[in-house]
This record gives sequence, C-alpha cells and structure tokens, in this order.
Amino acid sequence: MAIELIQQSGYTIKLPAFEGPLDLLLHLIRERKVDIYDIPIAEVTEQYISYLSLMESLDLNIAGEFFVMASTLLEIKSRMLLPIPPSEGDNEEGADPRAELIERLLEYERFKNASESLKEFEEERRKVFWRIADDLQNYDAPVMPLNLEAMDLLFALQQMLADVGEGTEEVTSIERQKISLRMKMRQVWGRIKSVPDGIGFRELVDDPKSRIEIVMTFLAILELLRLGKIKARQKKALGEINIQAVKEQ
Amino acid sequence: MEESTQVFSVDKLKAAIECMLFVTPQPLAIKQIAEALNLDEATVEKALQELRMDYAEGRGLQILHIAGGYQMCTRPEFVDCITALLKPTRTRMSRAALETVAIIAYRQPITQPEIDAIRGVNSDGVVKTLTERNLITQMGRKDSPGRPILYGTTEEFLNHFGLSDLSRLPELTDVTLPEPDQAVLPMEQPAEAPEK
Amino acid sequence: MEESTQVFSVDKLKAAIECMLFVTPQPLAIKQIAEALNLDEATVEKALQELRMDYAEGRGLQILHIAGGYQMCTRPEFVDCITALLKPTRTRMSRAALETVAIIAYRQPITQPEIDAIRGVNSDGVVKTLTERNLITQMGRKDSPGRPILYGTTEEFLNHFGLSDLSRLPELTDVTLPEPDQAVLPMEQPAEAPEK
Repeated sequence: MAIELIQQSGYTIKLPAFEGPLDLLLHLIRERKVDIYDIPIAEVTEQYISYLSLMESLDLNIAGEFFVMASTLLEIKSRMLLPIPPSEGDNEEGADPRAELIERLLEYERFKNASESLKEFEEERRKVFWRIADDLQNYDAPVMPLNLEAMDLLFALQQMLADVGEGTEEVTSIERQKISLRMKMRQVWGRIKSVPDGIGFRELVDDPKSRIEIVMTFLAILELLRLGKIKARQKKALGEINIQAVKEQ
Repeated sequence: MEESTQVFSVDKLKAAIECMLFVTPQPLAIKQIAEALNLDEATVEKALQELRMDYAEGRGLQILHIAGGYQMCTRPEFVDCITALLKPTRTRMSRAALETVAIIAYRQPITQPEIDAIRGVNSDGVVKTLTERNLITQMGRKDSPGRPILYGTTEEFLNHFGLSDLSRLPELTDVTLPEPDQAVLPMEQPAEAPEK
Repeated sequence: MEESTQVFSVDKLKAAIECMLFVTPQPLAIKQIAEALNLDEATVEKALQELRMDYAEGRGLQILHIAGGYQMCTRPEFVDCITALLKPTRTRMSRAALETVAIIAYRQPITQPEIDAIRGVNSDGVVKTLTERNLITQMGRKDSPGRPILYGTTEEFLNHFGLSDLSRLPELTDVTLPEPDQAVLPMEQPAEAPEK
C-alpha cells in the first residue's frame, strides 16, 4: 500500500503509507539499521518531522496521533540534552528517557510481524475453495404436514409408470372418459379411510394397469393432500410412501 | 487461462475436474470445463468419465449427469445422515407448490387460469413463488382472450428433481390430464365422502 | 443410542462422513458428526482420519483441520482452474485490519483502548469492520473504569486464516536486531498493491 503523489514537476513519488506514528518511526529506525536500544533520537526526530511536513505540504490527511508522537519525540530529545542528574541510588527517573518509547516500538513490531505471518496464512487459505451452502431455503408457506418431497412423489409415480410398461398402454379416448378425477378421489379416499394404519402408495395403484389410472390416482392423492384429508409419510428416503387418513377431531 | 496449456497428466486433469465439480453448485457442462482448462472437450470428457468411475463405488459422493452437465452430489442412501446433521434447515416444497409444479411439468406450456381450474384454487402466490425460485418460467403468452402468460419448467426444475431432461418425466402427453375445464372443482367440501 | 444404532461398517461410515463434510460449508466438528450419526466420537474420529488418508494423495480435494473441525476443500495447486471457472472475488484484509486482528488474537480478551495503545492510532473503524465481518466478537466487559468492552477472535477468524485452533498462531517474536534487508523501504510497489 502506498500513497501515490504527482508533484507539479511531473514526478511521481510513491510514499509508503504508514499505519500510524509507531509504524513510521519503526520504519525510520529500521531503515537506518541502527540499534533500536540506542536510537539517535535527534536524527530520527528530525526525519520524522520532515516526513510530517512533507505530508502536510501535500495536503495529505494526517491523523492527530502523528503530531502527538512528534511532540513526544521532541520532549525526549530535550530530556536527552539535559545533564544526567547525579545518580542517587537506582533512581528510575535517571533511566533512559527513550526507554518507554523503545518498549512501545518493540511491542508494536511484534504484532506487525505477526500480522505479516497472518497475511501469509490468508494468502494460502485464499488458494483453497470450499462449497457454498446449498440453497435449502423454504419454498413457500411451511404448512405442509407432508414428510416427503415432491421429488419422492414424482419418483414414485415414475416408478409406477415404468412398471406398467410401454406395451400395456391402452390409452384411448374411451378410456379417458371413464375416469374422472372426482371419481378417482372418491375411490382413493374410500380405500384409504378403510385402513386405519394407512396404505402404501403402490398398493393404491395395485390393480389399475393403465397409465391414466396411475396418473389419476396420483392426482387424486395430491388433491386429497391439498384438502388435508390425508397425509403422506415415508420411513426412509425413496422408500414406500404411506398414506393415511387424517383423523377428524 | 492462457498459459495453462500446460500438459495435464490424466490424473492431474481428473483432480482438476474434481475441484471444479466440487466448487460449482450447478451442473457443469463439459464445454465449460474444457474452456476453463483450455483443453478440447474429448480429453475432458474422457477424464471426467474416468473420474465418475472412481466415484462409482463405495463412496458417499457421486457425479450425476444432470440438466446437460455433471454435478457432484451426495448419494441418496445417506440422506438420513445429512438430514440429521442439517436438521431443520432442509426444507420441502409446500403442498401447494408441489401440486402446481407437477401440473406445470406435465402440461406445459400452461396458463395460470388453467392451473387454477385443475387445482380448484387460485394459484397466484404459488406461481409467483415458483417463478422466484426459478422452478418455472414464463414461456410467452397464449393466443386467447386476455393473452394470459404461459408457464413452463426450468433447468432448475430438472435439477431439483434430479432429472437429466424433461423426457425423463413420466410420459403424460398422450395420457392427458383432465382438461382444465372438465376437471371440475374436485369435491367442494361436503359433497363427497370425506365429510368434515 | 436409539434406533439408529444401525451398525455402520467402517466403509459406510467413511462414506457418510464424506457426505456430511461435502454438504457443510463450515468446518464440521467430530462432535457434530458423532451426534448426527448417534455414534461415539472415537469411532467417528478414527473413520475420519482414514478418510483423510484416502484424500491425502493424488486428489483434487482435501480435508483440512480448521477452526476445531474438518472441512472439505480444494487443493491449493488447483487455484488457477477454479479461478478460470468461477472468477471468484475474495477480499484481502487491509494492513490495519491485519495488525488489529493480530493484536486481538494474541492478547485476547483485550479492550479497544489497549489496542489503540499498542498500534499508536485509534482503531474505532477497524474494530467495527472486524466485528461486522465476524472475525472478532465482544467477550464481555473489563472490570475497570468505564467498563470497556473486551474483544476476542471468533471461529471465523480461525477459518479465515486456516488455523485449526489458536495454539497454531505463530509465536510472537522479538526482533531486536536491525534487519539488514527487510528494512528496505517498500517504496517500489510491494506485493500488497492490488488490495485497495
């Protein structure tokens, strides 16, 4: 990440963007390859401040923290100029005025390094893909007392039709008129009601052998389901569908 | 992928296809894979078939040929494990949606008034929901008074029901469902046996 | 164990686990699998490890140990195939976000003022974004003046960085010696440039 600047002269300068004053300061120190425990404070302060004024002159937004750090640096610098007071024992006041800053810089640097490791982890993880969640959202009002999916009914129907086979098909217009949905529903309802424990879907289409009968039975079941007269359940996937009359209260 | 004219070994190619099937939630056509890998379709097809063989037995997953493409999915016999895992999230079509989509599948293209006539209730909401879910789609308008919209099923429908194409639906064209108008309102409540 | 004490053969169990890993987008814990299958964790663990072995070689997919669970994903070497197919957009974290989340990860639970002190800047915005992205979460309040909120990392954090648990974070190291080369100004467009 860098800030790109175009100066009037036409030069393009890239300034590294710093996450904060510690980041900038650490950069200035590390760039000079000096011992962090013995920072040439005057020099570093000067550089820090000139960097800030460069940013200012370029109208960059500078966070307030950068200026706070500048004054901290100036304060340390002036304290360094004072003669070291005669040491009275192990007076902490006599300690290096840079000590606290160094601590902060080191602490910050630890996490800066850690964040670079995390960045590598992120890169590795980005090369790997997993599945997005399947779309399992609801289709519509969840009123269905049904334990099975349309798929199951359709498969059952398909199975049934396959069993009947192409050859035995005797579809005629006469046949068509013989069965009405209404009739079929009455018939199916009668059979279902007569068996309190419910009846298998296959059993319901046991005797009729034509496709139209099966389809009509299927539609009749759908219709009865819709009216809430019956319920359908399935013990296991793709298993037999059991149809039962809904008990009237 | 230009530079990827890297020569793939068959095993590498199979692994690449495995990846691609894995990450794609829809069925993936050979053509799409071939284009992405910059390989010819025959090569991809061959590797894909080998991969399908690897998945043919003793696995929890399978590679299905669906809606003109290939899709990696779980095997049906493990539905209970998955349901137990996902518990309430797995949802089902409502009864109304189920009826309606079945009618549309068998009689497409069909108008909503025709659907209503078969179902005996207004299907406004359901048709809208099915359209939103992309299970059905508008297929033009009927040349009749009011020019009502005609509906048909989509690829997503095939996908949802695990059908490779519409011909896999039970053949109903010649069987004829009851014509909308003669299908009559099935049992207005008390008329028939199922007394309330 | 109730009725589902169906005795699974090891192969069947492996296949079932394969299914479950496949359908779950998040890492799946052994416990979750064991509960769904009504089996004890040791049995599941054993089968899962065998399954991982099956996936250890020559495949396009792998089973990673991440965020306390297992996740089926593609192998990194096929990233190009997938990119060619899906053109996925995946965001990288900004440096500020990385720094902040690193501090939180190592020092959790930690308050925002404490984070600010380490970074030397205000972290309001970053903390908010990290919370929204569910990488960090509130873990109560500190018993100090103002009772500031304590933050910690989430499972999503582990997931994002591909860590199985927090102990896998790299050790924090002190860099006290001036580092000759690394210290060079990243003035010339560094690798991170494409972020933006």
